[in-house]
Amino acid sequence: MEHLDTRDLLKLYEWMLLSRITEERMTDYHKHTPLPELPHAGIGQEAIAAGTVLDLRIDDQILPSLRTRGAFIFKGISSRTMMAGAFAKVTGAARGKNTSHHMGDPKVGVVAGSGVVAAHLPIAVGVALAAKLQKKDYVAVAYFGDGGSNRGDVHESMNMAAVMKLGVVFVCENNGYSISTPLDVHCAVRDIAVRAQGYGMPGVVVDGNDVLAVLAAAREAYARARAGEGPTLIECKTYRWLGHSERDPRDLRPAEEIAAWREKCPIKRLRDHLLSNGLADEATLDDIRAGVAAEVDDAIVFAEQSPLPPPEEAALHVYAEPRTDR
Amino acid sequence: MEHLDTRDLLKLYEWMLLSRITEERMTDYHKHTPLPELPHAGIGQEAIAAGTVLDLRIDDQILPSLRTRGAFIFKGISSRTMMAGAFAKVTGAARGKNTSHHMGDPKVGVVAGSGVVAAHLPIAVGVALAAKLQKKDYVAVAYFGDGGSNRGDVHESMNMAAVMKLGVVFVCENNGYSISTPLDVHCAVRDIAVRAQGYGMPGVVVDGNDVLAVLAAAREAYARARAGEGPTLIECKTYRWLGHSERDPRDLRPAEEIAAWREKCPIKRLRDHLLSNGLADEATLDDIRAGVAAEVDDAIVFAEQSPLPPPEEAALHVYAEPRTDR
Amino acid sequence: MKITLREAVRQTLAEEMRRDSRVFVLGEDVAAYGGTLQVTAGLFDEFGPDRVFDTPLSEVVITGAAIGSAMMGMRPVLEIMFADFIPLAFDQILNNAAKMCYAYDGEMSVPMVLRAPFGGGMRSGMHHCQNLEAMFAHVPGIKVVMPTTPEDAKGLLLAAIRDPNPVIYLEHKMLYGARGEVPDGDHVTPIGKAAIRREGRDLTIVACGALVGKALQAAKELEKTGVEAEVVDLRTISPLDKDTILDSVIKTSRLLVAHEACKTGGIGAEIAAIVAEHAIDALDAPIERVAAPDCPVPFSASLEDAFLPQPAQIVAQAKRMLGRRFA
Amino acid sequence: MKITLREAVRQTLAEEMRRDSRVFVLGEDVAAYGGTLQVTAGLFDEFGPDRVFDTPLSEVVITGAAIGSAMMGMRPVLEIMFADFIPLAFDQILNNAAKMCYAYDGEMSVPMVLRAPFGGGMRSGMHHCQNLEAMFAHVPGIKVVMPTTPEDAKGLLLAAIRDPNPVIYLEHKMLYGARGEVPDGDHVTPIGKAAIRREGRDLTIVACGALVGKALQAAKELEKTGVEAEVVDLRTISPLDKDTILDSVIKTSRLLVAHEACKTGGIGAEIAAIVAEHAIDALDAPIERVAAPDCPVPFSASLEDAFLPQPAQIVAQAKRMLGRRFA
Ligand SMILES: Cc1ncc(C[n+]2csc(CCOP(=O)(O)OP(=O)(O)O)c2C)c(N)n1
Ligand SMILES: Cc1ncc(C[n+]2csc(CCOP(=O)(O)OP(=O)(O)O)c2C)c(N)n1
Ligand SMILES: [Mg+2]
Ligand SMILES: [Mg+2]
Repeated sequence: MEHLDTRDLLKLYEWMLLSRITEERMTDYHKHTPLPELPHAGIGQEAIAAGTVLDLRIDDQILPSLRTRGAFIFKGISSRTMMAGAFAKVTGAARGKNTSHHMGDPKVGVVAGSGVVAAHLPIAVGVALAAKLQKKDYVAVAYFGDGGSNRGDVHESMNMAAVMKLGVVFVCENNGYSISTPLDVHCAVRDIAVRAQGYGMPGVVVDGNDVLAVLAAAREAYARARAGEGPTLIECKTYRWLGHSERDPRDLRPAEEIAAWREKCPIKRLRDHLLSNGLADEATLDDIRAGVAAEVDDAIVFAEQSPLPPPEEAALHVYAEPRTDR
Repeated sequence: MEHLDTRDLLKLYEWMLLSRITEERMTDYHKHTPLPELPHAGIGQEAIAAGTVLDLRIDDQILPSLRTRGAFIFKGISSRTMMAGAFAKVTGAARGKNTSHHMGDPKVGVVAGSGVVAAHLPIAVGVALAAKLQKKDYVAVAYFGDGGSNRGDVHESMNMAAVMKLGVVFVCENNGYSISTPLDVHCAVRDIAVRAQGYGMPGVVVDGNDVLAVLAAAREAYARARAGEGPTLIECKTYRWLGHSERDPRDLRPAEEIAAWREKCPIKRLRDHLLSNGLADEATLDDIRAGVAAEVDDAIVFAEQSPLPPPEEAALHVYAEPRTDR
Repeated sequence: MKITLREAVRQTLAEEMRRDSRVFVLGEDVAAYGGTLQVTAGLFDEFGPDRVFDTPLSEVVITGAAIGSAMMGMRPVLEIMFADFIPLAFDQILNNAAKMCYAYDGEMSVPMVLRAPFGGGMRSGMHHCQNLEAMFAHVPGIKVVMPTTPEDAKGLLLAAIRDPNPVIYLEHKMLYGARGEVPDGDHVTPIGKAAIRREGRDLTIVACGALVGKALQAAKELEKTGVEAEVVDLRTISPLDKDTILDSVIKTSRLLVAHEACKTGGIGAEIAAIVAEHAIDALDAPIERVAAPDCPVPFSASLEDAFLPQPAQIVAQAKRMLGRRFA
Repeated sequence: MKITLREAVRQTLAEEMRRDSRVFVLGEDVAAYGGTLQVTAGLFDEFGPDRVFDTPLSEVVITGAAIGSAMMGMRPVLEIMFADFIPLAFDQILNNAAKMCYAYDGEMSVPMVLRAPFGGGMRSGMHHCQNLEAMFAHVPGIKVVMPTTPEDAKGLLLAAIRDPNPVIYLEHKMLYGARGEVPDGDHVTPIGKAAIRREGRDLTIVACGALVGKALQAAKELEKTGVEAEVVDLRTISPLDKDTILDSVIKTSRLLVAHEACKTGGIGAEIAAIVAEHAIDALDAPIERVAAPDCPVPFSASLEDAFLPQPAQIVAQAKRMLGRRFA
């Protein structure tokens, strides 16, 4: 791929590890000391966030799903903030008012999501509409799952974005399940991407565990979006290694299926690529891992040591005060 | 087409005329004495209702749109009831509580609709679900427009019907406009039917002004539905001759476009077919028209002479009383 | 010069669009067609397709698009063709628009306006006539206004567009033709302030929407029997102007609330509750509500007229309340 | 034997499914998975995929499918995973389910049940904790119930399934583990009947959902200071049991309403309004409401605990009310 130097590859590697280790540590932690924020780990799916965020500018806006933990961090939310959010501390999202799952930060281009699956897609359309009306070329990247793809909001959003040629990039993280419900029970087609044709926009299927494939598809989609040519649907085939959440009463997925997908680890895949092409040596990669682990450790300490929000703040900021600056 | 004898053809002819004359009389009437029910005439689109209803049984259920006036009558609602409904008389729909536009009648398999465009499609899914659970083979036929096709309800309904293989036949009356908004402003594809692929169901495009083409497509769709093979989307290309309603402040459509479509009158087309193939003579067809006109005249007199509903009934029947029979 | 409420909305939109380039109008058939009820007629000609445009028939996404664009600094004014369709987008309003500011602990706001015609009297049947304001008033994070005069139509619309929060702006269909003077220039009616439309000492009638006019008719009727009713026009449904309501009730000792929404759970309940909490000692009669029955809006004129609360009911109820005079 | 409320719902579903072959269960992940909160666990094993099945993540169509199948003679019991998602299907409920009977002038009915967990206390954030019952209570044509004991969970569920009208059946998440005896057999709790959970002469506390238990705690606390509070558990939110409420208030002369929904426009407003209309002369104190502030539900424990109405607030408010004793 053009314009992809080793530095970028190492960044992707670092990012995916950061997401992985963050979620591993959260789920481990949760096993002994339940976190207020129930982990819904995206372990195994890290390539999607990494591949789609790499090319983004600070003014581009992402609208992650519950599963897209990495995207928040890659876009610029610090590990400390993220972790403190999961611990529901005052140093976390919105001073403890919001979860880290759905937090937003206008400074880094993360738009707060909704606990209502796929209800952020219409917001993404609005973000891209604003860009168009402001004659700017920032893009809106909206992530959603295969389960969420069946919500009416998705249909309305894709249609409106397509007909108005808005710069929305729809990223479907198709991990084959909506909680316990397999794709073939909730949807009669194998590729969500075919739906793009019904809106007159490109729909592509990529291997969601191949960060370079994701990146290539995202790059093309962003170019289209910035050029005013409209939205793209990128369907990333992937799999979550863990249950839907850490409170999953049962995991009905076949053990062999889980095992087979664990083999397709996106991080290992990039590591192998880096090593076999001589782009990095083991020591470099191990250093990266150590750095990431230290960052996550620090975030956990930070989160643990941060105080809970003061109770008297509970009902503050329901309404915005009139401002003159906007 | 198999199993289509002249009697059926004449019935189609009679039906389309009945719909046409009913709506012509309503709109004419409205010009001098405004009807309580604002006419939204489907004049020019009669072949869709006629072609889709012909093969239906009494236990099949239709869910018409605002524009599918004919379907009500063909399925068994009397002209008198329909007209009295438009006049908001006690002899009309639900003793004057409901409009004729959205009335239902369980005796003849008409399900009451919603004034909320396309909100009846989820109900159609439920009707077909009931058939499946009851191990019966009645079908649900849901009509909607090109504008309505962009509602989220349509997406959710098609997906669920397809994945559960429910006997819903989705009939899209694509007349190219959603009130004043042309198709290319509200939707980036020309054929709504392509969306069927995104749900894994057949989607066909037919000439909606050719009643025989509509009938053929419906016949195939009903066979599939009754066989438990799932839903079909039939897109009927058509055009409404009049404005969106009789209160249209302006009609922005090009005059030549309207004129060109008036040439494609579905009734004239069937008449020509009958005459040129020697299936009927002018006298027979004129007799049919006279009979239909008499029926509509009678309905208007009936509607005029019927009383308004007694005011004390206004708040009755908000809740159903417990019944033992169901 | 007197203009209609419809015209006041239209002119105010135009004025504010001239003043603030971030303001734009979107909705179904709002552009060249001018809106089903012609409220946006002419705007497209003046402002063109970047400022006034038609959307697909997709209430969820158009509401979301208003929210998202507001978050990015625009000032959308969205028309939902009839208020009955707002429930389609209720999740967007309740779970996105209303919660965004809080979800960012005040670091974000959603300065959007959702305009919608509502209310009965046009014989348009149960899906085009509803009064749903009480549901919106139970949603913290949004504001709800309901002008009844052309002057307030302007003043509240300016306030709504300039408010950093999401505002639902409800236009009663039967009031579109109401005429009145409209001040020139920057005439803002503050959100959260009721108006006393008629002073009186015997009884307070708090009303909103179409019931304000009916309450004034009733007050005239009552005047003939020597009863002086004070009529309070809520203007803002959320947040309620408690002070004006309480002051009036403390003065008159009697409260009747009149609204077109069905009685149970209507905004009248909240008003009654506020008074029963803060001014119960001042009351000389039970708090009464004149409202529609708990029933969908019927289609036929004979039924709809029976369904809609009428001045005569207000008069009769007021007389019953005053008959008690047990102060 | 005592069982939990969760178990009572589950067992009752099974019993009614055995009795009536028209009853079936649908929803997201309700089949083999047993529902996110495990309320339908085991039903799939007993009844198989024709009676218990998973749907797509599509709240609108699954609600519509329940309505449509109910109209065709089935008895759907739909689970919406969290009540916060009901607004997605609000149009289906308000404009279809609730209006069908009226739209056919009584010739049609929609015997469906929509079950949903709701309420705060689980630290699940603003989109998974809401108390939206007051909005549903403003919709004529549907009924709304809210059991607080395993016994009523059974009784109200049987009543709901057998009711010819659409019923929203709300299960407070913090009550799933509440234990109690459940009568065998056909134990029906009539819809529209409140229960007096504790008798008292000094003050009436009308509560619903999680606030019933908190009100009982408060009553115990008050007892220590010699105050006897009567605690009324609404059980049914719509239609309200006016008689039980009024009788109690007439007896005690004081009314405090407690609910977890935010205060403005909550069901407490309607209760206050009913009492202010029908029993104002009986009151010796203002009508007070203990409710959540007008605010989304915060995530963090320290904030959520401050947000949720607590027994101490009821106690303090009750004392203030009794301090007035101006009878
Ligand atoms: C509208 C709505 N319905 C249901 C839920 C509960 N829920 C949360 S995640 C989820 C499954 C989502 O599946 P998918 O979209 O495939 O995303 P994944 O979890 O696989 O990443 C469900 C049903 C919700 N949050 N919102
Ligand atoms: C949800 C909703 N939005 C808007 C309207 C107002 N409305 C009624 S018909 C219509 C246009 C429908 O266009 P289409 O679906 O193409 O049907 P047609 O009128 O062309 O037959 C609109 C916008 C409505 N009734 N419901
Ligand atoms: Mg998934
Ligand atoms: Mg059309």
